[in-house]
Amino acid sequence: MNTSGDRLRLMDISKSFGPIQALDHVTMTVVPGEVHGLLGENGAGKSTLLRILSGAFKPSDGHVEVDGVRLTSTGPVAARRAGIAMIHQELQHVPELTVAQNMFLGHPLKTGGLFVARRAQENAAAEALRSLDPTIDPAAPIRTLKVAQRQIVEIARAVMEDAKIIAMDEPTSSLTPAEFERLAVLIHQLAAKGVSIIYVSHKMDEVFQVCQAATILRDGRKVDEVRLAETTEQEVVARMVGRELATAHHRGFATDEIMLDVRGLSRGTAVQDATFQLRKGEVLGISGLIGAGRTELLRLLAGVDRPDAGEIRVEGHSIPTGRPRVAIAAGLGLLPEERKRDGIVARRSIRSNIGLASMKRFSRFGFVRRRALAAESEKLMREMNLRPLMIERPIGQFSGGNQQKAIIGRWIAAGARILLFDEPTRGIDVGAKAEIYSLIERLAAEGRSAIVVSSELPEILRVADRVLVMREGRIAGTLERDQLSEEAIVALAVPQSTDDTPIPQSRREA
Amino acid sequence: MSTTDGATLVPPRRSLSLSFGLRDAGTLLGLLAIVAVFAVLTPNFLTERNLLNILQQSSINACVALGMTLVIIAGGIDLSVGPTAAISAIAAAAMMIAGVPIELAIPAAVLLGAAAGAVNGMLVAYGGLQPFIVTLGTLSLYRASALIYTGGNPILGIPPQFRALFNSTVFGVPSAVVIVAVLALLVWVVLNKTPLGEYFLAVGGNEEAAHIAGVPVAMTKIASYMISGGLAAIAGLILVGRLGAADPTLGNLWELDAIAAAAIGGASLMGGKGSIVGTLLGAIILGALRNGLTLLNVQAFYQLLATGIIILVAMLIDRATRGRG
Amino acid sequence: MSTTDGATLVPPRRSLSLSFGLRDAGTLLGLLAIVAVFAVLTPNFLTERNLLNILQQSSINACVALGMTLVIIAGGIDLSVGPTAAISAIAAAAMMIAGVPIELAIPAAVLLGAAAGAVNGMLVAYGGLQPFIVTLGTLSLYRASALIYTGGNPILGIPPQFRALFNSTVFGVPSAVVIVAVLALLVWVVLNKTPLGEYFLAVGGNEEAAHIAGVPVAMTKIASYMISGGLAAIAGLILVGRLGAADPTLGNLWELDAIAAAAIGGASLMGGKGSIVGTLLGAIILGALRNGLTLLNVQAFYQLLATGIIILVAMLIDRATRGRG
Amino acid sequence: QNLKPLNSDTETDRMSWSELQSKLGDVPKAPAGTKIGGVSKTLTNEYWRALGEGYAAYAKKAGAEFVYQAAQSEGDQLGQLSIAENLISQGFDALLVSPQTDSNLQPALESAESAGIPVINVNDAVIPAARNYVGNVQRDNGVRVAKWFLDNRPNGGKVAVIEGQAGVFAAGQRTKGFSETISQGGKFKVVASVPGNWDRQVAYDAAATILQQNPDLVGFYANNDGMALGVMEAVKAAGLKDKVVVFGTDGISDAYASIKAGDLTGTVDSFPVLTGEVAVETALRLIGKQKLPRVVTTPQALITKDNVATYSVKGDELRKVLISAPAN
Ligand SMILES: Nc1ncnc2c1ncn2[C@@H]1O[C@H](COP(=O)(O)OP(=O)(O)OP(=O)(O)O)[C@@H](O)[C@H]1O
Ligand SMILES: Nc1ncnc2c1ncn2[C@@H]1O[C@H](COP(=O)(O)OP(=O)(O)OP(=O)(O)O)[C@@H](O)[C@H]1O
Ligand SMILES: [Mg+2]
Ligand SMILES: [Mg+2]
Repeated sequence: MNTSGDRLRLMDISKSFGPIQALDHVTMTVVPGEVHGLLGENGAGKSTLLRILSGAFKPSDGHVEVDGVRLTSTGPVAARRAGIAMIHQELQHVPELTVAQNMFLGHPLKTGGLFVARRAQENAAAEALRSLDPTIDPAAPIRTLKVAQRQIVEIARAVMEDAKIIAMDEPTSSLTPAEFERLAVLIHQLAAKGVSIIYVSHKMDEVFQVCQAATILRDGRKVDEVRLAETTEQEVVARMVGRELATAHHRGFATDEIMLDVRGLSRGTAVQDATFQLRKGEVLGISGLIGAGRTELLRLLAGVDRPDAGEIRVEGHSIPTGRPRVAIAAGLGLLPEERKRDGIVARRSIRSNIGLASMKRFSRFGFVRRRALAAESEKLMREMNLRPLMIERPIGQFSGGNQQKAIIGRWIAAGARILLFDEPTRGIDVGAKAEIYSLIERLAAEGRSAIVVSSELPEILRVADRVLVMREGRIAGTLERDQLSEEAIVALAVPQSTDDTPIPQSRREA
Repeated sequence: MSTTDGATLVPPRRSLSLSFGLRDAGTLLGLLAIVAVFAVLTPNFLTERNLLNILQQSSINACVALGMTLVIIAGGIDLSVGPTAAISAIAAAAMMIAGVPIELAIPAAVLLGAAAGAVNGMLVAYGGLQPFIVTLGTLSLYRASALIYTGGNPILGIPPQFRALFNSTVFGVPSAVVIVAVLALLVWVVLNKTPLGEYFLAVGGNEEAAHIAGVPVAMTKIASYMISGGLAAIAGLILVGRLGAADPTLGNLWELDAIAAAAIGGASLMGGKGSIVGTLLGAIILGALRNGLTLLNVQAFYQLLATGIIILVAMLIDRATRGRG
Repeated sequence: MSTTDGATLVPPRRSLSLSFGLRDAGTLLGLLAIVAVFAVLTPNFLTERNLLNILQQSSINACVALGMTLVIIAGGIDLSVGPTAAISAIAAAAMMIAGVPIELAIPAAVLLGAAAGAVNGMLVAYGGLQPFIVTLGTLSLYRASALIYTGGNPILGIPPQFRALFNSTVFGVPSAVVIVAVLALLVWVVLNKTPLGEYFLAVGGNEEAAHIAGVPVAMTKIASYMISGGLAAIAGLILVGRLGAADPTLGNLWELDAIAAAAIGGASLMGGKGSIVGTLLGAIILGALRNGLTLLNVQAFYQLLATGIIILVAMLIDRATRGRG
Repeated sequence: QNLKPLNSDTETDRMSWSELQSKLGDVPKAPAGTKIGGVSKTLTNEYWRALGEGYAAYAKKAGAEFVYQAAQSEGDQLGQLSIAENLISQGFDALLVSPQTDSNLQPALESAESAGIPVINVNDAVIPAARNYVGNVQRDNGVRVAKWFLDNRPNGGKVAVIEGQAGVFAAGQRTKGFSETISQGGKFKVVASVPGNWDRQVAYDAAATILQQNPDLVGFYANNDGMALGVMEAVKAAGLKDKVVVFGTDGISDAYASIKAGDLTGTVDSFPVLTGEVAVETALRLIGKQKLPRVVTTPQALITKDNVATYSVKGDELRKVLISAPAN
């Protein structure tokens, strides 16, 4: 029956959202035990394809075959029954339920055929989490977890399901290299057992490390399928974006003028006694392991959380803490780590989302200058290559990467002089990443300053003039540009007392 | 120059089409369905005079519902509109009888309504309480204040000039309708053209994101309740003008009608979504329903039955025309 | 790599602590504050007899509020509980008078309530309408059905055995209290121990996530309304037992009290959050409030005032004890 | 013994308020410490406050302690029941109740009776098992207004009724009395009979719509005065004040004022203060173990511009007026 031996066949899949043709007759096959990459720019249609596979969307055309059998019914339950599990790009959790309950949602373990076997679920969840992150408490409500931990839960959930096919949509977007390494081991084990995996990532080094083959999408069409052993990163990227990407090198614009002076900033154990300065035109990188307190530090600077102690001075003037509006007026702007929860107003247009922080600038006599805002939004989004370039469309309908571009646009429009980027290129494609790096450089050249928190070491090395390394809430050290190396950062980031934390391997340069 | 990328650029739609979108068309269809049915059943329904009558009868609910829509869009709910209207109406009446000139009594009453709204808003924004509970509490509180102040008796002796203000006609249109139309236009402008409107939509759509983006979340919420309170006060004054008495029980169950109008008009009680045009249509749907049933002299029990069925059917028609949206 | 095994695994917390959390402690504190105040003001308040009295008077609202809590948790709202109780009560009364044995009439009436709930649920889940509008519509519809069927007159002549069922005491505790306590336990088990309970929380907390995870979203919503309808029916039967008559206007305003109890108990009207223990405490808070104010012989207007103030203050106390959470 | 379900309008075991003294003799003196409780529907309507005034005045005169409570809103059935139960548990000697519905106070009635506390149903909804009822004949309200039309508008014409809340006993009876009486002779036609929910605003809107459809209407009958005053405003706004008459029910002070001012045509006054006094008198007689008929009827009268001055009196004065007037 299954003569070809294909585990999965996506046949001629098309999908449109109103006027947008997200997928245009895409066909793709995966054999058992294969790890198959799915590559493409933001908005290329990767997530849409996987969501059709997992039954979250109905295709407008085409069908799915598993082991040669065509899936007749659609929907998440049918997909799961067919042996398909999925790690979603936009983490979909029920905040009030526990980790274990979220992992077993929709197919709970039962006792007595009637009740949820909580203990058994928690034990199974702990088991599934063990190899990824054993510190996650399966009984904790998932809202108390940080993004990275939630992403690990999402991975563990999919892996736990004993599926034949696992679709992973940017599973490591919030993870550090250390966690990726653990996932890579897991993927190898699964593949060895014959599980087929579709792997979506914008991190080329990861794709080359775990995948054997890759399908490349551009604007909803399949443009190529490649064996990764027979090609190079440059070639793949060129197929993805349709042109060669110039590799750029770091350029510094730091001056001697102090823009931001932070003294003794503390909040609980998350951030303790943070003291540092940021100069005009400087790009300050902040590195550290998960939970090192980087996000919390940025939130304190942006006035989102109130510090227990400490002082923030902008251009020599002390500003009141704990109030976003004050911080924004002083020229600070936060690009949050959790885009969906903290960044976007999903129903509102790209234009509205961009204008939200700069209503003063874009209003006159009490009215919003819609035209001016639209013009500015369009200009910014054209520069950042928003796809599709429709600024009146609700932001919720854009791909993750494109949403990120709009939020960056928000702060540029607001004229922020100190930009606080928390994982700025999370979920952003290689082309756009390069654009964002040059954007950050352009901002620096214009005399703005930036703090860039990133878990991607290559990214930090690429953009930062200087790097602060945080460890367990404290600033463990500062590395000047000439001292910068992955090894130096890792050495500062990892707690000295315990040596059982795995040292992330050096990764290929992007 | 736009050939640089393949993406097609759709020109920004005009703002009018944005504010009278598919959703409002659905509501309009629901209204037309109801009008058609009544027009067939009773010849008096489609006369100019009766249509004006419907508008007049819908005007008070529409006025309250305008404010309710803003509150709902900003993620809240205001159950206290009726009692807010009552205290404002009583204050105006008491002032006028005490000799305060009309042109002073009216703004004072509207301010009182806004102040009552501010109390709601502050309890929600600073007290961190759920809007439903807060306004359920102030619903009792404000009503009790009205009853205690008046001893339960209506205040009579409203000056004729005041009544004339609300009972005259402008080019044949009842002044109440004109007033509410003007207010609706103002609220529409606030929602669609001003920063505050953006803030309402943002706070109701994603409060955390709005906070981080520097939106003054607390002030935005308070503003929505203040506008709601002010509009409830105006509705109360219109009613006093019409009835010639400020009754402390005035505004009973207004909250239900106003929420229904907003919801029929497409406002989501989860916040972040709502339309001024839709709300007006919603209020007119409810008004037309009552008017038509009265014209048909439907017996009380069957009026109740018809109200329930017609609301559901109108909503299903609306839904069907919009598709799954 | 395998050095990770050395990491300590945090032991899963017990489920009990999860279901009587900080939030419920806050509500309890609110209740205790109210009890303390009344105990000081009137000696009659803290007698055993009066406390039982309070429980009995709270039992019907508690019963309705249990179902309301589930609906709210699942992201809905049920305004039609009162009329649902009325049609069920009337059906039971009519059947018993027609000679249907009690043990048949009771389950039939409860099923009718659940069916009324199913209609709500299907209009929400399949019709895609907003819960507020749907249940506002059926509120009229069901009430009208009750009035039309009875011609507006109460049904008298309820068999004494039926009344005895709901008017007896069990070890000195009124049977209504016992029945509602048992129902509360059942609902607690459903919410906290069964897949359905998780589905309620999931659908209300994040419908999209629930759908993706394969939760039968439509069925879950319908189930919440059916349980709410069934519990409203039982509340109606308890009331018929107490009153000895099935009145078509029975259940007037129940929805407000039930929503208030749930909200005081910590249910979020945005869905995804709520507590059975909290709701029970909420119902008792409302019952104690009424009881205490009557014992103090507070005049009606001032009762209204006190109700408003006490609800707000209790909520602020609750909020303050929980901190910024 | 088992009582047959009470219909206060048709019950034969009845006596007029004016006969109490002559048939039963003096009111027994209240024992020291007598506590009488009143449970009203709502205090937001003047009618119920006036009833309470009558209660309190008579209780004070008789040296009894009196407590008057009311539900927080009209239609709050369980709240009213709680109030009644709480009063019973406090050891009152008699309870005067005006129930929201025919059945919502039944448990209170039962526990009071088992505790030997007399319960008197005062007006409005009628508890079928009530042993004692004080009040007027609800149906008679409508009949009186209908008779006015038959007497004063010999040519007949179109009339309309604004009803109270759907399903409420008093509203149904008053409407029925009016409609059935006025239809006799066939000259009048009730062109509309629609709910006004006891609400001035709703009544105004309904009246405006009816007038617009029937500009030749000759009159309105509203189930209470608040609604009638709303209707009156609608009539004035339609410019039909000279052609359309408006009648209310209850006889609240605003209605009197309106009649005097020449607006409202009339109201059926059921003399709430006096009714309250009679109710307490009945309670004291019951506490004093006198045997009373099941229904004690209280007076009512159609007040129009012609007799409004006569009835604008209080206390003993009013009693004299009523006793001397025929058919009260
Ligand atoms: N729910 C939706 N409604 C409307 N349009 C949508 C929706 N989801 C996706 N799209 C559109 O479909 C296209 C493909 O989006 P998709 O999310 O599949 O891209 P992607 O390749 O996963 O991008 P990214 O790398 O940014 O995650 C985009 O143009 C997007 O705007
Ligand atoms: N809401 C919260 N409640 C309690 N503790 C918190 C909260 N948020 C963060 N923390 C604690 O603060 C510390 C720093 O977390 P933070 O999110 O700032 O780290 P991070 O370096 O940005 O990590 P990540 O890579 O996960 O974003 C963590 O130890 C965490 O336990
Ligand atoms: Mg994607
Ligand atoms: Mg972080």
